[in-house]
Amino acid sequence: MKKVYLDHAATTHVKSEVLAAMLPVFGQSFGNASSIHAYGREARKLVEDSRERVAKALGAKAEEIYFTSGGTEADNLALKGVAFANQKKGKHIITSAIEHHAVLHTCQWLEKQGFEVTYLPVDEYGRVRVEDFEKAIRPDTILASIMFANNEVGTIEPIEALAKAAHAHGVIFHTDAVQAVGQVEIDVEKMGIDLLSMSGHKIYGPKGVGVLYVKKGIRFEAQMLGGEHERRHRAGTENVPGIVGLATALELATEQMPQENARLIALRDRLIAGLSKIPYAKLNGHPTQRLPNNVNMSFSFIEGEGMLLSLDLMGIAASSGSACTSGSLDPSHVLLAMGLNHETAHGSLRLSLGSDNTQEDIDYVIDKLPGIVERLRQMSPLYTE
Amino acid sequence: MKKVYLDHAATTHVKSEVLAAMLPVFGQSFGNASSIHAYGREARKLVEDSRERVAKALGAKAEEIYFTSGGTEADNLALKGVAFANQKKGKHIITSAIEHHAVLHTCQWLEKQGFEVTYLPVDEYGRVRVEDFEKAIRPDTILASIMFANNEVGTIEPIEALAKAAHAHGVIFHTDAVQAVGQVEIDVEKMGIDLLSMSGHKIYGPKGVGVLYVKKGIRFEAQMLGGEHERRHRAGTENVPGIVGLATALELATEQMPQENARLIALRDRLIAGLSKIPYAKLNGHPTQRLPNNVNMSFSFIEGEGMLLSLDLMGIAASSGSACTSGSLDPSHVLLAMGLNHETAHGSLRLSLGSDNTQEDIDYVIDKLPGIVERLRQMSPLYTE
Amino acid sequence: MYTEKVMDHFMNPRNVGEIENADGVGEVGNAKCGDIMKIFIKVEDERIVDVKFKTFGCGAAIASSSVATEMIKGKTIDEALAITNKMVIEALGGLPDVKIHCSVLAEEALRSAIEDYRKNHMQKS
Amino acid sequence: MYTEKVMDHFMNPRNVGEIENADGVGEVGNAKCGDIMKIFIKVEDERIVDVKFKTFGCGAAIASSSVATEMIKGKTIDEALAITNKMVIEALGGLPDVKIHCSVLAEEALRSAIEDYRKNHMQKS
Ligand SMILES: Cc1ncc(COP(=O)(O)O)c(C=O)c1O
Ligand SMILES: Cc1ncc(COP(=O)(O)O)c(C=O)c1O
Ligand code: FES
Ligand code: FES
Repeated sequence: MKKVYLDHAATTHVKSEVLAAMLPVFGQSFGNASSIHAYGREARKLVEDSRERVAKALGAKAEEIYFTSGGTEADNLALKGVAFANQKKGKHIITSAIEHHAVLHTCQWLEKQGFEVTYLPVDEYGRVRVEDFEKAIRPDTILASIMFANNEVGTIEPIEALAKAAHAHGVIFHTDAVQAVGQVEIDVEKMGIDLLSMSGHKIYGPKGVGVLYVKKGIRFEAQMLGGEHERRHRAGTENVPGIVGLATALELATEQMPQENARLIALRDRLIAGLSKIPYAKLNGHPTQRLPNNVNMSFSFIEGEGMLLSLDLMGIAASSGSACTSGSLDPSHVLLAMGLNHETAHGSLRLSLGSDNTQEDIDYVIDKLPGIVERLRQMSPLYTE
Repeated sequence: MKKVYLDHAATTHVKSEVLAAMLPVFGQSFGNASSIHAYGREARKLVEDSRERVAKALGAKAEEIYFTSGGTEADNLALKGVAFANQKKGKHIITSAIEHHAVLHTCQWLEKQGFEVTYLPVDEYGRVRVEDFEKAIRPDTILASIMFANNEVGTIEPIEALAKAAHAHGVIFHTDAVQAVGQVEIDVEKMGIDLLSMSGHKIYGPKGVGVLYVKKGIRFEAQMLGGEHERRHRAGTENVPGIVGLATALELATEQMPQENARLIALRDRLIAGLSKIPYAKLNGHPTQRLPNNVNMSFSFIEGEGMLLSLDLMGIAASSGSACTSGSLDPSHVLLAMGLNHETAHGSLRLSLGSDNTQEDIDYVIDKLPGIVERLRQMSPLYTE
Repeated sequence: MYTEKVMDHFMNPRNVGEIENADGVGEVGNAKCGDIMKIFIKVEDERIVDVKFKTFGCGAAIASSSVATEMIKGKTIDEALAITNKMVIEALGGLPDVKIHCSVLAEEALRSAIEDYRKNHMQKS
Repeated sequence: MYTEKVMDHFMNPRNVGEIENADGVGEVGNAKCGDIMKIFIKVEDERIVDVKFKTFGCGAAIASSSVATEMIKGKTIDEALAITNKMVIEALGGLPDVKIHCSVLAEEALRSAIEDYRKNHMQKS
């Protein structure tokens, strides 16, 4: 059966170049980077070289890069770390309603610890309005966290403008760039980003490793306590192969971005055009300010899981904002925040493209989906021809 | 040059069988275990099969196994998680003075959050006395954390007796078994262990993955917040290759333990006997209740780093409890707690054996070390013939 | 995730559709996930001679409706009322824990259709 | 971690030993890490004609003592006093940040030996 993986926003395969860089670090260069002997020094060098490479790709300095176990940990560390280290200045935090749960649930937890959080609304395309952001800033606001690009609908947020507004009021600015890194050019210094989270497994790197960039001078408290790793800001024996893999993946992605983005955008727009021919179809997210790899559409009257199961039987891997496919049973908080009603949110389908997709793949989906939607509509009590 | 790696307590290489199990999970079975399509289901199966295998090796049930990013995170999650979830019952915690920093620094942090911590002393061999432990239990004691085996001196603690004492008073019992797993037979149910931490990279598995076992019914709060992973107790996309690697490594270690322990103990005792011939040498840790792979000796009048550097130049990788080799500049808190004076603690050398060591390696060290010690003593102001 | 039986009923659902002039119609919404299920029954001599369903919901909900309609077709009203969500799950060879509520939806839709029939029936007689 | 020069001075330290009837002896302890350094000097006409050291400490401490003794041998007391830990670090081709204090130990031991010499000298004269 034909296999078409269209869930690159969920995770990506590890590219062969990345795996090749990691392999010798498992069996040969396996030292503990804290050891002073030859094995340890070799591991230390691998870690520090990787740090340099990551820093370079993000426009940061090596000493501003902290390795974590993933995007979730980077978000947790950024928010809790900055909140606790700066709480004497104030206890107000600004974020958006469409953040990833790693940010939202951490914010909710911080509320229980006595912080106040403003969850900014978004427009129908999922964009935070800079005016709203500015209005939300208070004298006791210490931190703002707005994602670089949304993981469900692919909308890119006005990060530079938001960071500028934050700085005008002395507010520290964090962005969850887990989905943006590798698809959007990022220069933390030029863009005024104070903290940035990223993850290895979204950019053809390994799972279980991420990065938190923290601008020099910004104070944040360690969350993982133990040894003296990562300049005492993140304890735990360094995951050297993972770190090497992440750095290699990021470098590759940065290198290939111009051509790959052009290729992805062409495929993306072809897919959107093809699926828009299905009746009662609607594109979710911003038409242009969106990630090159993201297609998110709603098909009224039906529910997402049915689409996923049907697509899966045809070898197509996709995802949905449907409640029925998430552990929580609530339909996508992102789509609801964008003003979609419950039913339309239920019927959303995310197809996220990647390096392995071809035009043939896209055409296969354009060919198969209409029948699937039609069949499910015939079963739906909401649909009347 | 001959290369002899004798720092297996710091980290181990990934065994080829383990790497072989991980390899297909990077490029082919790379799905996100939360996705419902075929790729996701394959990843989910890998994770859940691994959970079963880990559970089996520890005498636990699959639903009692939580995957983390390493031993440090497992310790943090165990202590903070149980402390916060049970603080209504009391705010007193018992631990020992010789725990790993992942436990000690977490306890110190908990003290700042209003918990009270008793740090039990140890005897000259590094053993916690069960009577001390029992005496330390108070009506408001909620949690005790005593390591299974010490990472520096290899002393094995009386875990079963301690767990029994804890349970007699309704105290939850956690053990950091990062060094013990794979070298000591562990059955959490038989031994009455409520929580247990372990790490992949100490048992010939990958870095960046660990396990926290939590007995069913014990309440603990998630520390990493985000998605619904690990039954809502640890957010973050599952590190599937890492998890598969850890499970494979643990299974291998469990299988090979009887023969491998016998082999290691013979090598260990040969090394101890050989090095004991050096004047003013002293074995640290318990003579018999010690890990099969651990040799820790102090050589009076000299400092550890000099030994490590000299050994390193001869291709021998070792470690030391010397202040000069740690980030913190304090000599080993473990050796000091065992009653060693500053200078003797400085002159400690840890040689930790592993699967790749042969008798030839041991004899090489026995041959080389006396000259190194002698040369350093000649430079030492403390040494007078 | 799903058993083969669930997938079979999802892909080849039995009794999809509506019954014009049905003797009973049950429509229930799933408070948990916001899904909707509608069951139509045709009754003759206290026996369900025809049944159809329409469902807006997940694969488990569709499969549950399908199997539930199959189970009650040809049964008397009393026999149909004895059907529980547990029996639906069993007939499907099991459901994931998080999908148990979808089978409850089917049981509820069924009962609601029978209630509706009884209400209409009593009024008529 | 360490430069080649550090490793050279660690493996082949210059001027290890003690001087019997030294004109000045300096012994300092490193409060930070608990290490000890002892420097012995022989002085003729305000010039350091011989110097020896003994060190209980890390590789950087041993290398620092070695290079420092080398630097002052043949120098006048005033010239020796001008030597700072920065110069020691430079002569070693650099030290890791956490090892800076080990070079300070060498500077201190040196000054302490000279002080001791001056004290003895003044008493004699
Ligand atoms: C926007 C965003 N933030 C955070 C995360 C969490 O990253 P990780 O899976 O590496 O924990 C993800 C992906 O799951 C994401 O898409
Ligand atoms: C006893 C003990 N606990 C915890 C840890 C931390 O484990 P990890 O390195 O996986 O974070 C280690 C090893 O560093 C250890 O030896
Ligand atoms: S009907 Fe929504 S989860 Fe099954
Ligand atoms: S003398 Fe102890 S660290 Fe250098």
